[in-house]
Amino acid sequence: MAAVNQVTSAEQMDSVLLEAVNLALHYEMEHDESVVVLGEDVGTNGGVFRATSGLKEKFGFKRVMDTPLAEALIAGLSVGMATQGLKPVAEIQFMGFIFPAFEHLFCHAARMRNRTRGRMSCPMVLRAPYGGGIHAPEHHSESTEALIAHTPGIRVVIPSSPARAYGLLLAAIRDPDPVVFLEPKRIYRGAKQSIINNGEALPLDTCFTLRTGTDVTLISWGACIADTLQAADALAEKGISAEVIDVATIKPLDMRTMITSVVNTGRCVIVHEAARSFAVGAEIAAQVSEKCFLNLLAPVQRVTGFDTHMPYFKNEHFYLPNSADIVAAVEKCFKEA
Amino acid sequence: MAAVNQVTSAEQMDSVLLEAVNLALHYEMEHDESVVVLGEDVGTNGGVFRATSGLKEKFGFKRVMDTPLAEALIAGLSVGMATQGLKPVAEIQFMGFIFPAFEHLFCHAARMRNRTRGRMSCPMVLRAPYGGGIHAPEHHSESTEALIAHTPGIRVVIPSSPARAYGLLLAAIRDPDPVVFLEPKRIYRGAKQSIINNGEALPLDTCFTLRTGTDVTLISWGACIADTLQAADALAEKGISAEVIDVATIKPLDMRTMITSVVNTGRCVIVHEAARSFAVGAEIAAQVSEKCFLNLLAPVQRVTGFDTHMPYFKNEHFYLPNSADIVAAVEKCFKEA
Amino acid sequence: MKAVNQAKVTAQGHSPLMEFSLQKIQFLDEDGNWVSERPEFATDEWLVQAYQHMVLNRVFDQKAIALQRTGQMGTYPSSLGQEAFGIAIGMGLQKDDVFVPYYRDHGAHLLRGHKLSDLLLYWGGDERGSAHGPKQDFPICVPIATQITHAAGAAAALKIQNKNQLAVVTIGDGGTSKGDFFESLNVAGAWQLPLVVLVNNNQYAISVPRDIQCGAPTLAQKAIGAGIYGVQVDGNDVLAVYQAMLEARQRADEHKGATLIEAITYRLGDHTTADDASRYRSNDEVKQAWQKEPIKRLQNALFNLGLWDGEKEKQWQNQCAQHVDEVVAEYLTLEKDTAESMFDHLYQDWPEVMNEQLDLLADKLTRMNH
Amino acid sequence: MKAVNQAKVTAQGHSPLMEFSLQKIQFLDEDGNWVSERPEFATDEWLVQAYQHMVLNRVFDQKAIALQRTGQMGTYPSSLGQEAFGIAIGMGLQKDDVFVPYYRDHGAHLLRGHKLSDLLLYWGGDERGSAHGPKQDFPICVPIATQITHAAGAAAALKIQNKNQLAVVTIGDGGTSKGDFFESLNVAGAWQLPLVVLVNNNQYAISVPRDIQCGAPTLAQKAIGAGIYGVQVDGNDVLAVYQAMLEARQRADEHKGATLIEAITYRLGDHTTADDASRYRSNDEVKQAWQKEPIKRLQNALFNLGLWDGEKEKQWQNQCAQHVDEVVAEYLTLEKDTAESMFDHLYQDWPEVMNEQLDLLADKLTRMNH
Ligand SMILES: Cc1ncc(C[n+]2csc(CCOP(=O)(O)OP(=O)(O)O)c2C)c(N)n1
Ligand SMILES: Cc1ncc(C[n+]2csc(CCOP(=O)(O)OP(=O)(O)O)c2C)c(N)n1
Ligand SMILES: [Mg+2]
Ligand SMILES: [Mg+2]
Repeated sequence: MAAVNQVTSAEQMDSVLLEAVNLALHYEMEHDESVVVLGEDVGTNGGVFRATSGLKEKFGFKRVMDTPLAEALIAGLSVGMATQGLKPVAEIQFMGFIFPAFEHLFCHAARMRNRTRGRMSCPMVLRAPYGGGIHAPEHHSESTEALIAHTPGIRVVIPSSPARAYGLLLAAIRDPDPVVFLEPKRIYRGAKQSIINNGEALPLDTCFTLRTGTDVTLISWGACIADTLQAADALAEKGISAEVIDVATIKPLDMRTMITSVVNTGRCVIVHEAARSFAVGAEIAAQVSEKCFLNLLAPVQRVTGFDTHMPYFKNEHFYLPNSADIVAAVEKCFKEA
Repeated sequence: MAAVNQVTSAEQMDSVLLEAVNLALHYEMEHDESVVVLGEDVGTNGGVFRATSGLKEKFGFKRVMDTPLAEALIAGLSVGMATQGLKPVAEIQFMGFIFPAFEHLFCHAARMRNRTRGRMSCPMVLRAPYGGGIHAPEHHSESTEALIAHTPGIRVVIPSSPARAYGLLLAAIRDPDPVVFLEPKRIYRGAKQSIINNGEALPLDTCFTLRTGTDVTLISWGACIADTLQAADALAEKGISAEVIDVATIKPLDMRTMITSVVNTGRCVIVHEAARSFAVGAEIAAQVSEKCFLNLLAPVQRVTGFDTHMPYFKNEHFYLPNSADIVAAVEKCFKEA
Repeated sequence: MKAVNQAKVTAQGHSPLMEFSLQKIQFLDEDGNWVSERPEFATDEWLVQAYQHMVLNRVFDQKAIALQRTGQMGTYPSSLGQEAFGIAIGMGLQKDDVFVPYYRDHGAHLLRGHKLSDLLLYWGGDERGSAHGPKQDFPICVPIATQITHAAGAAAALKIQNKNQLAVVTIGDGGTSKGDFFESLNVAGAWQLPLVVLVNNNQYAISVPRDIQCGAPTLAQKAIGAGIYGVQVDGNDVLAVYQAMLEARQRADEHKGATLIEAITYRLGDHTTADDASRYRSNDEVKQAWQKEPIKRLQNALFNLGLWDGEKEKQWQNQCAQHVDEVVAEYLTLEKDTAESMFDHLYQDWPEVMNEQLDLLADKLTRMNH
Repeated sequence: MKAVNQAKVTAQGHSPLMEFSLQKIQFLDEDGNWVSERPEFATDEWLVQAYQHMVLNRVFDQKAIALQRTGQMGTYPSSLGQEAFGIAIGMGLQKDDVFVPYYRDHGAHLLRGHKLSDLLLYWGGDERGSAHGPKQDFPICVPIATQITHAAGAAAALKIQNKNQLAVVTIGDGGTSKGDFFESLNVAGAWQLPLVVLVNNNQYAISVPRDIQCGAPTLAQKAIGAGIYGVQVDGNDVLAVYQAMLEARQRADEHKGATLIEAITYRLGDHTTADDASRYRSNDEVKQAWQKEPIKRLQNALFNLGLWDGEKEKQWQNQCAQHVDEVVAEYLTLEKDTAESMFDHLYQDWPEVMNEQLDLLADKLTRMNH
């Protein structure tokens, strides 16, 4: 990661997702003095995944704060700072430990602007690595984005590639409202992508169509995008043309892009690793089913984790959706059509 | 409430929902020594709504515990007690204050049995008044059942009448796993119902069909059941025969009952007061749309709260679904068919 | 009160490690006599002002309760008996301090320049009640103890921005049991934050008495574990609360960190208008507490000093009543908020993808207007 | 260490309210010399046993790390240097006490009769690692500090059920910053619970040093705010930790409530096998800490007492290695858990309405077996 710390503006470089996060943090701290970073181990250690590596050395302990070990505190401090002219970017070390942050996130961050009729606001970002697949211990593989997405007044953003991580994190930090930014750690050190470090943000509230197709719409986000693209390749070989949509902003949902696609393809498969029921997939499926009622050639399918706890890592592959599961779901769409 | 405290077994009485809760607590504490009650103001004061009235007088402070003011504590103590042979029935004073309890609920109560392969379990109940409509202050009108329903290993139960409150609460306390029991406070002091105080529990994991019909299936729970039944009456006058299903156990969902109904009626409207997106209605809509794909005559409709914070009480009627909203949604089903 | 556990133990292997001491501040006793020398800040003018504010606070309180009782307002938490606490804070705050209140700080609100009608709006179920006030001050906080962490965050922001001000936060005795209280004191100690935490220890958290909240004899001693300075004050003595704030500011100015102030008060009224305190405490207890209430004792002191008399009292009471009547009129005549306001300020940049929500609301309004 | 803020202040209006004192327990200094008289419990047999357990603990630890390094196990938190803490607790526990561990208590687990292969299973990513052990003992707890509240609940259950036992819980120094820690100590004080909280203050929470966690000079003083007894012990001295537990039990037996024990240790290894401590602390610091480590000092004491020698050491090391090899063999040869196990024990009464989940899993397994 040493290279990352020496990057100068507009330099182009090949980065993995983790480095892209680090790059965006460097960029924005350099260009906006009000941005501060806080969390457990984010300072001297540069984060347990090294996402905040080099920040403390560069911007000092006043802007890069190792906090005591308390997630409610991290969220609450961020609310306090955000209302006073700072833009805190806080890290929750793993999404499995985010629950104590919920009261501050839901009761305050999400409501401060609404409650004060715009007098106060909470431009804060809560970053957290999320999801399974890295053989981590218990509580280190959760993907509970649905819990956050239900709450009004927040944005939930999940990148699926280095470039989107860079552009979306910049957008999240600049957004005047609270954003929960979930980083799929399974692809933290996945494929590299060329990134131009020019501070250009990507739009929030927008899906990204990664691949166009005519027979079925595959909708996913985060690490599952990789499996979904792989499935699309496999389907192509079988003569099925799949459109792949990366939702990216989970809250609020850009349904128009998804609906437009399904209107064209007539089939829809949603892929996520969170437990199946009451998850983000349900909302998308409900809306697609409603809005594409006359266009759907087959019922919307969901390929998801199971309604049980993420098993410890020896069995996590039994839980996580894979590309074969996606292909099977698509085939079901054709059988039932 | 004095009468409640003197009730003897198998006595029949007219009760409002709140009294039914109180009755069930009395019954079970009398018949099962391991049942204990804890929470803020549940002892001497008998709860801010009086749901635990008379318990401390009857069963003593060792079994009816006023706790310090801390919801994480209440949930965590319950986990500790539940693993050691007690059956804690804990009260969270309002659902708006439940967030600090989530870490214990999700990371421990919901997992203890699974994690220890059955060596330990968490037979605890977390009761909370929930929902709007009583002109309460900020944070006193939330209905975030979706957040809890997403988590595996828990049951979420919501009664919609005094009799179901009595029978379902007994079932919840006797259940060997954690149950979150949400009491719709809008109907706490609503219509009375005759209750036989004989300790008979109702089944969990089961919907209740409150009214049969042939043209449309109305699905709801909690306080919205009243509005839904009212809408069914209004629809009947218009010649539309509505089946009304009270979901009652939100997690896990008895989809079979709901699907069977929609297969018959061909139309489905789901009613809840929680914010629309990523709520329980989405899961039901997704499953109904999938499983009744060939039977649906119109897209599944949802009548819900908006994707914003429950407004303070002067405007809460603009937020809460009402029977006219339900009727309109049903009419839409007929127009689009 | 429980016995203090933290006494010396003489047992094998033990040796002394450290000692801590806790102090109390009081100037006026319950009859208005000076138990300590009159402090410098307490000029004649200061004393009269403090008294007048406290009376206005009480008059407002009575009116608010009356509005609730007559169905013109919602649930309201009275500050009866805790006027010295709120007023001392309001007087102790500087303009650019960040004030982070809980929900029973009507006295302090009054002095922060809030329109009192805004308070009525808030408790009347209208978000516009939190729309005004000093831009850095927080709105009323309902989820217990969460405000403490916001105040710590605000204090950290002041420190980061090199602003020489305080974040001042209030909390009830019940609130001191919640994790946020402790986490925030703890970080204030670790980061040496310019934070002042004032506990309104009014002996009850709704029905739960103080000794069920905590086994320690004082709440001030909770400062010790966080490594910050803690002190107990007579919360019915407006001078004592003010003195503690002065000292806290000095401590922060000297970069000596945060202060916890436990003010001993008594909640003379019900928890809120939705509560009936007679269910859980005796009339006798309340009667005794009335002996110590803050307004009478300061009035006595003023009488003794020749700064106040019956005539002035009558005039001031009238003025307060008149002012509050105006405030009420303003509250009652404000035009209704729109339904659409629920979406105003939800996000600064309205997500176009949410437009369906506006359509749904429009449909609903059409139905409602039929 | 920061200055103690809680010193006496002489200022207007102040009067003394209360005093607290804090003590420290130690028997053996870092060279194994007696700084306090040898306590009664520390018979020759006791001392040798404690030593042997600590050595076994360390041998196990080294093996576990080796397994992780060779890809045969997952992330593992070493207890290197903290053996006195874990072993003293294991020895201090009675059979029917409720033990509520965190994740670094391998020594205590060993003495609770857990199969060491279960520990490997757990850290090897297999739920069956928590399937055995005393039925009242809690499994390893990963979400920091939550275990403290469970222990308080267990202690309340013991009290309600009139059982004369203790709930004993461990936590790291980092864990003392989280709300659960405070809320639980607080309720233990309010309810006078038979709870013993042992803090393994190993100076780091991953990379975060102790003084960033808390501005107070000790963690033991966090007991004061909760009104329970707190004491600091040399956590590298197995006798000191054990003595503190003995006293805590006596206190609980006499219904004097809960005890907080801060044990000063040092985490000689990385936080876990996923960590590299050299990123955030100096070799010098670690070298110095090795001077105080618990095994060598007890070995010195045993040598001095003539209870141990080089030959015994060699034999015991061999025995430990052999035992641990057996344990590893057991771990490595256990047949794989089934995929379906993820639904076993999810609910005691399987909800029939969830049968679709089983079908979905069956389909997936069919695909995987292709
Ligand atoms: C997190 C949370 N839990 C519960 C409540 C409900 N509640 C409102 S006020 C109150 C008692 C607070 O007592 P205290 O902190 O002593 O303040 P006081 O009202 O006495 O001024 C409770 C339990 C709440 N508002 N927030
Ligand atoms: C609630 C929560 N937040 C964060 C983590 C990630 N985490 C695991 S161990 C650890 C540090 C704990 O330090 P300490 O309490 O001192 O115990 P030690 O590991 O030093 O024994 C952290 C932050 C966690 N497990 N749980
Ligand atoms: Mg109080
Ligand atoms: Mg540590």
